[in-house]
Amino acid sequence: MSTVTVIDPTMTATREIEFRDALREAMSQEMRRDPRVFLLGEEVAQYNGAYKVSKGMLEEFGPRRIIDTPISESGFAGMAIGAAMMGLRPIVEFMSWSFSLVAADPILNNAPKMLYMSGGQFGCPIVFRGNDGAGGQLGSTHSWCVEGLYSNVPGLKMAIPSCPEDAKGLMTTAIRDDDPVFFLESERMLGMKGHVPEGDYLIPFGQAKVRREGTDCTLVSFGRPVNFCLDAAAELAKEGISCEVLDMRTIRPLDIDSIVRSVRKTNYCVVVDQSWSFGSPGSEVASQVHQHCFDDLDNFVHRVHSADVPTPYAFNLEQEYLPNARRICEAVRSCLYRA
Amino acid sequence: MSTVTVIDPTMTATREIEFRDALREAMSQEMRRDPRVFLLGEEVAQYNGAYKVSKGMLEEFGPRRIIDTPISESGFAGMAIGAAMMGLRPIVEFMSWSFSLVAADPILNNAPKMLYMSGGQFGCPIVFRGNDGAGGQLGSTHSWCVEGLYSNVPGLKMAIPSCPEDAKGLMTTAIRDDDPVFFLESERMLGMKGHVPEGDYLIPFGQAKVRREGTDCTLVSFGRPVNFCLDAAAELAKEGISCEVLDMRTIRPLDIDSIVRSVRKTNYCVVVDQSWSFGSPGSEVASQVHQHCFDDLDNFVHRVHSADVPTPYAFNLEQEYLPNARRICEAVRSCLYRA
Amino acid sequence: MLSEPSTSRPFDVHGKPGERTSAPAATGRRDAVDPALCRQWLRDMLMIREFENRCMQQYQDKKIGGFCHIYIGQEAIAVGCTAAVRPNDPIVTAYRDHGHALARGMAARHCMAEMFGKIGGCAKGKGGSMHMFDREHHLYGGHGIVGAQIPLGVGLAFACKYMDEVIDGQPNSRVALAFLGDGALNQGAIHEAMNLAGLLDIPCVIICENNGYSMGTSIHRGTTMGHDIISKAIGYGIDGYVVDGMDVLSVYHDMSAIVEKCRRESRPAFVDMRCYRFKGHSMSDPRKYRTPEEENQYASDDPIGRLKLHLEERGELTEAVLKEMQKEIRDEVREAIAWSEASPEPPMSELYHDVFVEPHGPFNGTSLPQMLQGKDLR
Amino acid sequence: MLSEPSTSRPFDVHGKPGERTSAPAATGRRDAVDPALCRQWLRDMLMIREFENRCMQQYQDKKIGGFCHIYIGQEAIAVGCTAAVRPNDPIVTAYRDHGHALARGMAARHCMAEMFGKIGGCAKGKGGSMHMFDREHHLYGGHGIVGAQIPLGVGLAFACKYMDEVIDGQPNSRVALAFLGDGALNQGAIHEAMNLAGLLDIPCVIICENNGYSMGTSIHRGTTMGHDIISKAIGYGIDGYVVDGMDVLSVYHDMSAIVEKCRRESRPAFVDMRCYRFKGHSMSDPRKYRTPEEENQYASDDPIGRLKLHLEERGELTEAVLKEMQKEIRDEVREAIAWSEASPEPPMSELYHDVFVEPHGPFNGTSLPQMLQGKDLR
Ligand SMILES: Cc1ncc(C[n+]2csc(CCOP(=O)(O)OP(=O)(O)O)c2C)c(N)n1
Ligand SMILES: Cc1ncc(C[n+]2csc(CCOP(=O)(O)OP(=O)(O)O)c2C)c(N)n1
Ligand SMILES: [Mg+2]
Ligand SMILES: [Mg+2]
Repeated sequence: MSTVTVIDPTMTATREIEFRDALREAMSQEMRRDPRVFLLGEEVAQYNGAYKVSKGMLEEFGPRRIIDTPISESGFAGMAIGAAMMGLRPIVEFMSWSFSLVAADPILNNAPKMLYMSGGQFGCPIVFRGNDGAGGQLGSTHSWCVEGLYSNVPGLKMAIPSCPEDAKGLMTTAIRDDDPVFFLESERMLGMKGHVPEGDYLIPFGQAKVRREGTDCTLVSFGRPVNFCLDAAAELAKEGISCEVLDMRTIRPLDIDSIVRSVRKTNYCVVVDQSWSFGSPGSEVASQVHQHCFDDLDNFVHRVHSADVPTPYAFNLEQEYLPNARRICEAVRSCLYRA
Repeated sequence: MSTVTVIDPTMTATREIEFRDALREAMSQEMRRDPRVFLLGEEVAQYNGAYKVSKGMLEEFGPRRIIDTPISESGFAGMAIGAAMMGLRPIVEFMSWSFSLVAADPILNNAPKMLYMSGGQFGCPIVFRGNDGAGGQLGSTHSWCVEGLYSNVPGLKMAIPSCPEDAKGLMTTAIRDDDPVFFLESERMLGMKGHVPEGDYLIPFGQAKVRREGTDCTLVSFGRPVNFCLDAAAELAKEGISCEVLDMRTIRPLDIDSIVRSVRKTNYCVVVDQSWSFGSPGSEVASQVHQHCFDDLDNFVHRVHSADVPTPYAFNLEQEYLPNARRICEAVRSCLYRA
Repeated sequence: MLSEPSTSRPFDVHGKPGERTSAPAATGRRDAVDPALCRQWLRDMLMIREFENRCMQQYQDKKIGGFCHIYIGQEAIAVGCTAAVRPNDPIVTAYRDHGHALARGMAARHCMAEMFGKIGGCAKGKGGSMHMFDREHHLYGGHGIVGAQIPLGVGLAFACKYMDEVIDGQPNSRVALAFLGDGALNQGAIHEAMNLAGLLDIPCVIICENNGYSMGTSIHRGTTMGHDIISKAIGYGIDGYVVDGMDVLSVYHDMSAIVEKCRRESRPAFVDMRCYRFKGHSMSDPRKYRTPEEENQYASDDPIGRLKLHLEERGELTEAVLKEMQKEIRDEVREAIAWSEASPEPPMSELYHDVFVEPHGPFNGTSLPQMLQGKDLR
Repeated sequence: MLSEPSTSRPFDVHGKPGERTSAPAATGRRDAVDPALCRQWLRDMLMIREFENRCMQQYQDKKIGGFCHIYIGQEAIAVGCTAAVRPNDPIVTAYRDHGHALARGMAARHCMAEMFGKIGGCAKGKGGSMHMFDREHHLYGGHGIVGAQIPLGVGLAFACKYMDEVIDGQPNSRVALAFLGDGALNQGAIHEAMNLAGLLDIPCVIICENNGYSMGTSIHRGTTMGHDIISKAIGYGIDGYVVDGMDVLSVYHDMSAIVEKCRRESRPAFVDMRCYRFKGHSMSDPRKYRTPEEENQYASDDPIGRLKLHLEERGELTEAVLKEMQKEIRDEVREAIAWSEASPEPPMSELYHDVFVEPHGPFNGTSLPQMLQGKDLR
């Protein structure tokens, strides 16, 4: 991270592309500039990726750098970690982060701890990426929000973009980062369109972005629910409630300073986190805001999460299970004593 | 749980035994009363358990019910879950919870979700148990506090005793419970002695115990660090600070009512949780106390955790890394504005 | 029972031409089955076929959400295996599970309603296509994580044996069937499970529905020794068999022999059940990774066609009977769809239901789905 | 290279008597090694033996914490394998790793200081006994989770090949060695890794240090096909070899051939390296699961004794030379202990050091341990 310059994305030409294209652009640009970067995972090559994120990459980079793997998450994650220890910079695609549980040991016990356990000898510059959170009615085993589990672990960084522009900039930063990065995408957002700069640019980790300015309540979120927060903020504006929407962009490191700055202004805070509530990034944010803004808050930090149950398949139940604009609006009103 | 009566442990004869004996007594008593209960894990039978928790059980129950397994945590955890779906009641020993990461998928994706995914058809009455948290200088891969990871997941219960009497009573409850129970022991406590009733008794889940009464500050903890809290409370008493020590006994369900009751009295709260801080049970407790005691707290909930780094091996670093009485005292003083 | 392998077809997704598999393929004794039973199998296979075709429509019409994996082409396996075991032998499978559910006896309406996300579904609409469970018919799911069901299956067989031998003090009477795909061979969990089964003498028959592809990856691109996968079982001291999964008579005969051997000896077995998935992996798969020629060759070897021919050649199936059968099936599936449409969405209280057995906090206990209510499930 | 198996001894923890292994054991060409090299190996093995004996003392004296796994009895393996590869061929192993570290060239002091939890340790005292890392000598750890190092080892070999072939456009020049115990055969991760290695032609030699026990579990109690574990590798299309790990000459010769074949063909291999752990699993193991007779038989077959005999018989080792060697080694280990005692505890700033490469928040970056400072590591 230290040797590269952050190109201002506003300076380069943009065009509207999909979230998946933004991810691919970042990966491809990095693969062009650094031969140590390669991509592996299930169906990433010949099939162009189960969700077409890597479409065309096999053609450009060939089978030595875009590598189809068997359904062996533990094996290929571990293999990539070994390669990273030697200085390569693998990008590991999990078709879904839900399938990373079978690889929990290498990704949690090896990658984030190698530098420490080896006393500084072997780092692990690796990116693990894939779909996180509920897709459309995929049921309980396929709808994990792994930020609820994995963000507890030190030694890793965790990025979770909410829009195509950030997807590209954060991915570029992730690939150039010398530490392991858990990069959480969303199947539901891959088709989202947005203006994305053409050149390469880096979005620094640990810097939240104000996605909407406001004065009455701070909404803190990351990833897909940021968009629900924006919807809710638009809705609430009609009621005369002005929300500031903060997109954390990375969970680890967490830009608590930006949150505190905003809450000192609004005196109210609602955290929206699509993972389960218990011991989640959401509880961490609430706890830290409570700590840093003890004298600033006019109500406790309200939290919106997925329901504390396994993810149901049925459409109506899944909709109610997930954070959504309605539930966010309710939380804000309740927080502001307007319920 | 509904069909059994809670025997008052004070009514039966007690004797001083070790924590490991208490665990074994609960398992043996339950195996005598219910033939569906069996124990499996690495070295549990012929070797009498790596930590002698199951000593003598092979002799009493034979190799069909005390089963040595290969080093295949994912395989034997999954096998036990299958057996539980059919109505058996397996106890799965992980030699250390640190080794459960290779079994994360079956224990998180199957056991706690089977009842839900099957629409109520197949429950999973199973106990997963083993050593949790740092032993003595076991290094980064062997020192997991899995409560920091796994408590995020709905559908499971999590018990974490702090003394031999609770170890037996909670284990009995765990075995009779119809849902999956994650039972977290501590290698460092297995030799701890305490008075334990002879008969069988159940300690209900979700009921905290006041281990020490006090008026100035509420200390909330679970498992091994409860003992550090008691040490700290004794130390602080000398300074005229009266701490109330709450032993949660189960993390899921969490007895928030008892915490709130105590904090309403003391107006100060310190959470001591040996897992990493980010998105942990500790942050959950802090966030919930903040919510329920917003008008009662005279300072923010202070938190004592392991340092946010992989567990170091060196004795001096590991000591500083872990929560300990000194760090708890500092947190309490700071919380009470006496630092 | 087992004889020489049939000669390779021009497209053989399993073996490399000329290479011998380590166990012979199955043939023979095809005439021994009662024609009525054969016709029942034909009916069952036609039922699955019709059900799956209608599923695809319902999916296009957005009545079904999530992933949906179609069993067309593999019907002989679920039907033949079910016929080869006893009704109380437990089975478990992966996400491509509609066929197993129907073959095992689940009513089409409960299977369809599950995919519709309705309360009448086998799992009250909470599981979906990948998670078909049926306690009455000893179906322990439909599981979405590749390979994860194999340790469960070994556990089912373990439990059968434990209940009989340890609790009831009688010889083991049951065998479990655990199905997986060829792509699942590369998940570590199944290797751990095979070792456990081999070591502890667990009567579990592990059936690899080897359709030659895991999503877009042909077996030879993803799996070493793809031409001879039973070599993997041999490393665990488990007997392996190659069975022609495109022929229900072979499946029935070979599986009967294998299952009874496992039951008798209380030992596991591994079956390389060779077949072909006629449709895409799931509903969104354009199948660019294989040629129409290959697909056509296998389509012309349709297991339903084969069985029809077998019956017709022997004069045991008339045009009229077949027509009637097809009509009944169409009606039944149509009725299942209508029933599923009419079944209500699960009430919101279901969100917090079936999380824990005991009610506490927001969790309001558990109960059986409609299809099992009032049934004796011992 | 490979000839017939030697006849079974009365206690044979590996094969069941009378059962043939699927690959022959190694003998022959024992004379071809330069006597000076042989003496160097003797020295290396004696060094490990002395080091481990002193470790046990230091552990008893509570200078060493945590778990400590002693390599005594298996010295021929680390020494012979190291001799058979090039210094820049990467290796990775499990927690029983002192022997590999020393054989690879780590100074005894850095190895010992690591166990003392001192800043002079190879990992600054942050790893401990189970986690010996040495970048200069291409040792990628010491790993505590059973089996987890095998995917890493396959990744090391993958990286070697990628660097040569993809980045530098030249033929692959390196081979990785990945060691595991026999008990680790039952972890799913190693099966996934073997499949990957077989599929992607990865030049990784997977060496199972088959000492017949995983903790208190004999191989036959925990592992199916325990008498013939290379049958597991065969399921991945990987060549398997049985090597006599109690004889450094066999290890050297067989491993040289295996390694060069893998290097040449860019293919993996699997080695059933038969040996015996002379001490308990870790420091707290009373070894009740095996008889003194069995232990004595293996002790009388000591790999160091064997090599000594080999040299003595050929007049290539005099009593005086051996004495001198032993004295030097004793001094060196004693010095290592004194040095480790004197090395300071890691400063508290180390707690937040080496967490991330970049400093941010409380995290203060990373740096190399003492032993590597000023070295050219390219
Ligand atoms: C652990 C895991 N990894 C990846 C997936 C995604 N996935 C679902 S099915 C499938 C292919 C499986 O192929 P196979 O086992 O041959 O079964 P088939 O689809 O042919 O029936 C993949 C990769 C998953 N569900 N679980
Ligand atoms: C995944 C995992 N499970 C369990 C353990 C505990 N454990 C450490 S070593 C060991 C035995 C390993 O035996 P083997 O692989 O034969 O190696 P050896 O000790 O003989 O060198 C066990 C069970 C562990 N470290 N990791
Ligand atoms: Mg397949
Ligand atoms: Mg061993």
